[in-house]
Order: sequence, then C-alpha cells, then structure tokens
Amino acid sequence: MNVDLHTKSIEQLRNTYSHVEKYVKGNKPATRYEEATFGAQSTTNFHYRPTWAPDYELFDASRTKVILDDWYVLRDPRQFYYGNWTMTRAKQQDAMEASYRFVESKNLLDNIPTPVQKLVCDVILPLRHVAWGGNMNNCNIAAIGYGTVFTAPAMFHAMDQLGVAQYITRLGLTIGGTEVLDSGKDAWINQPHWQVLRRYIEDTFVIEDPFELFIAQNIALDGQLYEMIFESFVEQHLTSKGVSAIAMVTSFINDWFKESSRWIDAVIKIAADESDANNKLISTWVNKWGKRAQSSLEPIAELAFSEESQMAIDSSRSKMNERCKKSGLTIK
Amino acid sequence: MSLATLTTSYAFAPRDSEENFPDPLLYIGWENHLLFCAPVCVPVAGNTLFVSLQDKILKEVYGAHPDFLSISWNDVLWFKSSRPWYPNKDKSLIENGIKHKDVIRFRTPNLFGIAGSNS
Amino acid sequence: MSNVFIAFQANEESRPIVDAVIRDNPNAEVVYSPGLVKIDAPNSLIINRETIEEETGRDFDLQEIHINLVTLSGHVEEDEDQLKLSWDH
Amino acid sequence: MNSVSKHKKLSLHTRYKAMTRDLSWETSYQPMEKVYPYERYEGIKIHDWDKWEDPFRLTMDAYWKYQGEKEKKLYAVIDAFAQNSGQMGISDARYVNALKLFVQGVTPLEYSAHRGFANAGRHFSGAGASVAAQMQSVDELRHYQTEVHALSHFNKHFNGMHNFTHWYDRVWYLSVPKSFFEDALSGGPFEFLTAVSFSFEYVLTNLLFVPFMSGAAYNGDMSTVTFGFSAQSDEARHMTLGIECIKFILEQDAENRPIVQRWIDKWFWRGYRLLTIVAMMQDYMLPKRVMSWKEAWETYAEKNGTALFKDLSLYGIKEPRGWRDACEGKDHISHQAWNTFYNYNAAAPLHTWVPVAEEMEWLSEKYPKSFDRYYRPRLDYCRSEQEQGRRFYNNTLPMLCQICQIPMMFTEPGDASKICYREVNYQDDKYHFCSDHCKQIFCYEPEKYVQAWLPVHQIYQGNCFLDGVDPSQNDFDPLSAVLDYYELNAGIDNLDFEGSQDQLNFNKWDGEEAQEEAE
Repeated sequence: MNVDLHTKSIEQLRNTYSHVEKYVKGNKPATRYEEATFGAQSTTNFHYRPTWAPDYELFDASRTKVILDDWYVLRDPRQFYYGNWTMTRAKQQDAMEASYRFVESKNLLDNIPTPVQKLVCDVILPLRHVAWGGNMNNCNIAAIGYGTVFTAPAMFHAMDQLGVAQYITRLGLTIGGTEVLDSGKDAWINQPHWQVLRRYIEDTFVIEDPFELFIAQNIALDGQLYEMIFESFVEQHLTSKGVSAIAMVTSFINDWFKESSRWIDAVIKIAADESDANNKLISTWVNKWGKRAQSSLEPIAELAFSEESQMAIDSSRSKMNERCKKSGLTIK
Repeated sequence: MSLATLTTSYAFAPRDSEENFPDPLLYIGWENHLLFCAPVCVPVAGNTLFVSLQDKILKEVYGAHPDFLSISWNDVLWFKSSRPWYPNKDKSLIENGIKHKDVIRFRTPNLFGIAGSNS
Repeated sequence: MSNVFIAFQANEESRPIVDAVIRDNPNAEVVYSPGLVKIDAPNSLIINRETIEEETGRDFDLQEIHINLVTLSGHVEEDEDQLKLSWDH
Repeated sequence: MNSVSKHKKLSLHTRYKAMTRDLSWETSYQPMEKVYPYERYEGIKIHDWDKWEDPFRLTMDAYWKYQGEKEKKLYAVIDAFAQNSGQMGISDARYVNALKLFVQGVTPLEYSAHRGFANAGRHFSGAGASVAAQMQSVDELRHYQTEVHALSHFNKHFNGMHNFTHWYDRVWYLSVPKSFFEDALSGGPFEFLTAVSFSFEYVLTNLLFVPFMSGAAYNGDMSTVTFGFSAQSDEARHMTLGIECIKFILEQDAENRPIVQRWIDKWFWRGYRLLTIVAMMQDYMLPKRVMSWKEAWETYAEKNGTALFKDLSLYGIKEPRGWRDACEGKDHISHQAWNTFYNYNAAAPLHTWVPVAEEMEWLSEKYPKSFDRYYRPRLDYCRSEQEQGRRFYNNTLPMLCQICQIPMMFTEPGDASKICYREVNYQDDKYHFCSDHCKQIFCYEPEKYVQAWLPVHQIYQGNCFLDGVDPSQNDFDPLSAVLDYYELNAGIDNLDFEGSQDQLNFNKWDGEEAQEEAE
C-alpha cells in the first residue's frame, strides 16, 4: 500500500486564476462558483460589430441604463454553477418522480372531482405559455446582459422556466391528454381573461434594456404570479378543498420560485444599493411593470378564486412589494 | 454591399488606416528563409532612404540568420506585391512608390536557407 | 457506401451497450483506443433497447446512452425502442 | 374527464411536441417581426418551423437527470485528481503546455458559444430550434465551467494558465480564436448555427476533442480525459443539431442553398485555420503521442467529410471550396505553427522547445513527404543555437492575415518553400491574406473585416501599453511594455521550456517522489 506516497504537500504557486482572485475575499482558494463565474466574459478589444445591433459591442454594458462600476458585484446567493445547478435540479426531479408515482398509484388525479379538475385546467394549463415567455426573456438576458455573474444564472433561470412549462404540460397530459393542453392554448390565444396577461408578455418581448426586462419578468410579473397561483391557489386554496395531489405534482414550481427569489432579490438589492440613480430607475420599473402585471392577473384571479380574488391579488402584490422594499426600493 | 445587416446603418472606419499609426507600416519577407516563420511588419517613415532600409532595418530583422552575411545585395531580386520591382536605393521609400501596408519581398539567389531547406 | 460511427467512453456502463451493438450489427467493427470505444459500420447502425436490456438484465431507457456517448456520425433517428444511425434519407 | 391511464402512453414524438413546439404562439399584440427581429435579414427563408425535427427529444427532466449524473462522475474524478496530486503522474511537464493552449484558446470559445446560442435560442420563432439552441447554450456554459474546474488544479502548480480570460482579449495569437468566434457571434442567427453547429461542431470538432483527449489519456492526465469526453457527450447532441439545422434550412426553400453554400465555404475555412493550433498541439506538445495530426485529419475529416458531403450533394451542396487546400495542408501546418510559436515565444504565455531525438524520428516517420525536407533542418539548427547559448527568438512582429489573423506562415499550396501571399485593394487601403480562401471571405464582406483588431497593428498604434506608458521615451522597451499590458509574468509564463519554472518544479516533485519510493 502506497498510502503515504502522495501525502507530502507540494507547494502551490497560486490559489486560483488571476481574473478570479481579485474577487475572492482573503487569501484563500476560490470556490467552484467563483472560478466558474468571475471574469469569464470578454470585456475589450472586440473585433466586429454585430450585424444585428451595430450600435453596440458584442458584450456591452451600455445596453442597460443601470450603471454598475463592476458588474461582478451581482453575486448569486445560491452560488450556482452548472454542476450544482443541474445536480440540484436532478434531485428535485427525483422527488417529482416519486410524487407522480405516489399520485398515480393512488389514482389521486383521477379522483379529483370533475369541476375542480376543470378549474385546475382552466387556471394552470395556460401558464405553460407564460413560463415559455419567462424562458424567452431570461434567455435574452443571458444573451445581451453584461457580466457572467448576471447572465449565467439568467440562463439557468431560462432553462428552469422551460422546466416549469414542461411540468405544467406533463400535468395537463396526465389529467386530460393533449386535448386539455389544446384548449388551454386556445384560451391563452383567444379567451378575454388571458388577453391582458398575454399582452403583458408580448410587450416584455420587445423590451430592449436587459435589466428592465429582468425587472418586468422576474419580479414584477413572476413575483406576483407564482405567489398567487402556486402558493395561494394550489397550496392553499385547492388543498383547503381537499385536493392536495396538484400541490404534490407541482411542488417543484413552488420550491423553485422560493429558491430563485433569493437570487432575484439579491440582484435588485445590490444594483439599487450602488447609487441613487440606480435605485430610482429600478423603483420606477418595478412600479410601472408591477402595476401592469397586477391588472393582467386580475381576470385570472377571478377565474381561480372567484369572490376571494381581490384578496388574492392584493396579497400577492403586497408580497412582491415587500420583497422590493427589503431590497431598498421605493415602492408606490 | 453584400454583408447582410439588420439596418442600413452598418458602417465603420477601417481600424488600420494610415492616420492611426505614427509611421506607415511596411511588410517585408525574405524568400526561401522560413526560419523566420512569416514576413514581418515594421513601421517605417516614408522619407527613409531605401539603402538604409536595406542596410539597417533588414539587418536588425534578419541579421541573426546564418545566410545573412552571405547576401550579395547587388544580386538581390526585389518584389512588390508579387511583381518584380526595381527600387532606387538612394531614394526614399515614398519616392520609390511605397505606401502604407505595402508588402515587399527579396530573393537572395543561391541562398536557400539552413541546409538548403528553405529555412 | 459510407461508414457511420458511434463512440462511447470506455467504461463499465458502456460495455453492455457496445455488446448489444455488436450483436445487432454483424458488420460493425469495434476499435478500442485509450478511454474510448469506437464502432464503425457500413451505411447504418442500430441500437436496440431490448438487446441492451438482455445484456444488462434490467430496464433501460435509450436516452441513458447520452451519459457515456462521445461522438457519432450519420443521421440520427430515435424512438423509445431504437436508435438508428444512417446515411439514408 | 378522461382517466389517467388512457393518456399514459403517448408517443415520444407527440409528447415532445407538447413539451416544446406547442409552448410558443403567434404573437398578435406585438408583431412577430418585432418579437423575432433577426429572422429575416440574412435572406434565409423559413416557411414551416414545424418541420424542424429534434432527434433526441430531451425534455428538461431527462436533461437534468442525465446531465446531473455526468456532472457527479466528472467532479468525483476532478476531486480525486487534486487529492492525489495527479499533476505528478503526467508524462512530462511539457505536456501541460497543451493544456495551457486549451484553456487560453478553447475554453473562452465555449463561453462565447454559450452566449451565442442564448442569442440564437431567443431569436428563432420556431420553438423546436429555439429549445435545441438553448440547451446547447447551457451545455456550452457547462463546458467553460468544467474546463475551468478541471484545469484549476494544474493552474495551481504550473504557469501560463492563471490569466487566461485576460489574455484571450489581448494576446496576439489568441486573437485567432477570438476573431473566429466574434465573426460568428456578429452574424445573424442562421449564419451562427451554420458556422458553429455545422461547420465547426459537425465537420471539425472531432478533430479537436477525440485525438486530444486520447492524448491526455496517454500522458496520464485522467482529469482532462474525463472533462473532455464528458463535454464530448454533449457534442454528440450538438453535432446532430448542426446537421439537422443544415438539412432543415435547405429543405425549406431552394433559395437558401447558395447562402448556405457560401457559409459552408467560409466557415469550413475559418474553422480549419483555427484548428492549426490543435495540429501543433498534437504533433509537438504531447510527449507521448497517439496519432499525428495528419492521421487524425485523414480519419476524422477526410473519411467522415467525404461521407457527409456525398450525402449533402442531394441538396446541391458541394464540398467546401477550401477542402482540397485543407487536405494538402495536413503535411505542413503543425510544423509551421510550432515554428511560429518558437519564433515568438517571448510574447506567448506558454513554453516551446525543440523535440528530442526520438520525437524527431516519430515526426519523420509520420511526415515522410515534408519533415526531413523542410522542417527537421530548422529544428536541428535551433537546437544547436540553443546549445551554444543563443536560443533563437524572432524580434520583429509578424505580418498577419486580415481574416484568420494568423501570422503569414502558410506556404503556397503545392510549394512548401514559399509563403502564400494574397492581397486586395479596398477603398484607400491594402489588405493581405494567407490564402485564396481568407481573401475571398474578405472580398464578400469587407465592411466587416476592415474592423478587425489585429494585434500587431494595435501594438504599433500604441493601444497595447498600460496607461501612462510613454513610447517616445528613450529607454522605452516595447516588448516589456506589451507584456505588462498582457499581465504576463515575464520570464515565468513565457520563453523556452528549458530552464523554466515548470520544468524545475516538475523535476523536483519527481525527485522527491522517487526518493520517497526508495525509502
């Protein structure tokens, strides 16, 4: 046995890469998150202007009105890099499989009373398109945002949103096959109570400032929508009606919403703290898009909660507002 | 233009136009001597005499090559942009028609580099 | 006729897959190099879920091959039961 | 409501459609042209996105499951490698220079690919193509990150890796990969896919990963082997995206063919030029060799490419214009590239050397047509100069090709004794190229390439010195000023391998290990 062979410590030349080292506090090895993220993106000496956006360099901080001295201040508190992100999601996926097995073995979805099944389909299935919107927008942030510390989690978030859209799709397929998904899509395109929200999403598709897009999508809309649907409607409202199977097979969505909120809040707080100008700008965006998002959710609240809808709307708005106030924004 | 762009406003000044340099650039290559892996790029003032390019600059650039001392400069063949070229050695580069980013090469008859390998 | 090929990391998990490919493609030729098993076959090559299941003695999801797949060449057609590589249209 | 069991067994195809394509919709509150503004300007016509087929049909749940498993395995190897001081088990410290080149010149490309695919993923209105591009985007981010992690341990023990992203934006030879990828990124989404997914991933990437990773295995570097093969398993999906995308575009409209052909011509050549550094890595930097560049080219490019282009001829696509010249170059480019790095090693954060006697024999055997005739005498001369204390360095900056940005080191097709020069007048300036194919790329899109940031010219313009440096001072030393700008540790990261800190340290560990074993 050569157990001792390699135990003699060999002196290291350095703790980490130079472009990472300047972001590591104290004289210690960088974490995997830090090595994976800091200083990754090109910053200078770009060769050619994009044929699709000649006014900007390929990576250009001036695409947003938010001004940060160094974009690498926007740390993700979850410290996600691809490895721990995907392993975390794989674990959650295992749990989802277990829930599906349990729910299916006990026929729990089949046993939901028909009117409640219909309510679930009406309220939840069109949201797969909303999640697709969130996927597109975060993908755009990953493409045109500045600094890997901001853009890499946006890409994970985009894929998470696709995962959410697919979990909702799977729920639909399990309850009623492609027909219920088709009617859900039809409602999304045509039914009046979804149109305000669809207009909101389509308007976010043409936002040019990646930070404003981050606000409009990830806090103003999702901060209210997921609160209202997956927390209030699924976890509380349906469970109080004795239907807990839906909560079981959508538990990923709620867990992910809470987990990713920590990242979103951190980004907002750090950016707003850097200057009054940033704070004012971000507050304006939150107020503007938050208000629009709220009114786009009103018809859906009515669908979900009928007479208790105003309460649900107010509660999710105030939860979103609380998060923003905690991040130091001025909320009207 | 054939470049496909989203808008018509795609136009950028060339990055290497003459006014961006303190002195114009000249590219020089020594034929059949590829120990020096590629032609070189040197900034040379336009009023430099050709003879001083030959005696001073080329010596600085290629002097380390074992063939360099054997060059018989009167027999050297010159090329500009791949065409034979007959510089007047006592005139300046400008007077010899050299412009920014021109490429000149010289062939040294009977010299084919290290062990005749074109190195 | 052109060859198609597929290559896997040379490890324990790839073995039953490689064995299954050899069983189902008598014309296939297997080349081992450091860390890598490459299988060439004239024109087309198939991987059957059932054959792998016979080799492993357990259920196998064809998408599991992604874990140890290194590279391939040819057009891919995949369903639950079979993955086919070919130059056919 | 229907019962659950009735819907359980949906075909993979239908299920995947519900999971991807059906998620998107035709927007009406904002016009589609505004939501997907980049889809038309390149001239590619798409009539029916529903014809897009993704053969692997991975949904996020399966993606997370399999990728999570790959990551678990990979990080176990990376951890074990560090714990066991795996760097001591490699064949020779010279080997690490291949890793330096990899982390400097390839790893940042993975990152750029991530951003580029995010952009493409956002801008295709067909959700099938969009999802495929997005998955590739996050895979490419994976590759950047796993490479950084796998090489982190080497970086702690060897020089020439520590500042690689900074160097990528500045150092002369790294403008070759950087300009390659920025060329692709600055094109529209269809050109980007043709460039990266098809021309690079499908046609050329096997040449980068497979022989190089086998080389790592031969040289005792299990950490690199594992990240390489693990990354390559995603590549298999990416390559499939590449060929699907080309077929899809060609099937959509006959008018797409000439555009695609031009892109294939351009990007095959751009990619081939980029691989020059891989050729050199394979023939010169692996102390234990697996196969020569020439053999790898014959196995992975010629055989495979011939099958591919025979197949694509059904669509009227011809083999890329530069194909023959590329095949001709297989006898030369690795040697020419090594000579270039040997010439300019004072400004490069890696080490070069003259191969030892048995390596020279190997090269001679693998390159019977070219090595003894052109390249061996050069190397012999360099060795003897070095032995007499006059290690040869080229002190004058090289002329670069305007397109590939490689020093003009390539010789005329068919005549390895003469440098290949091509030039063109455009507006008031001359532009120079290493080949007909680089020239042609310029001539088609000069508005783009006049912007090129050519490192040599930038140095002469005074843009590669730190603030406050005054080039007009008498004691101004341009090389050291440029190295300061590069943030390269002069005398440590650069120069010959002989006498380097890497060499000394490795020999010291080796000695200690031998001593321990003796005890």
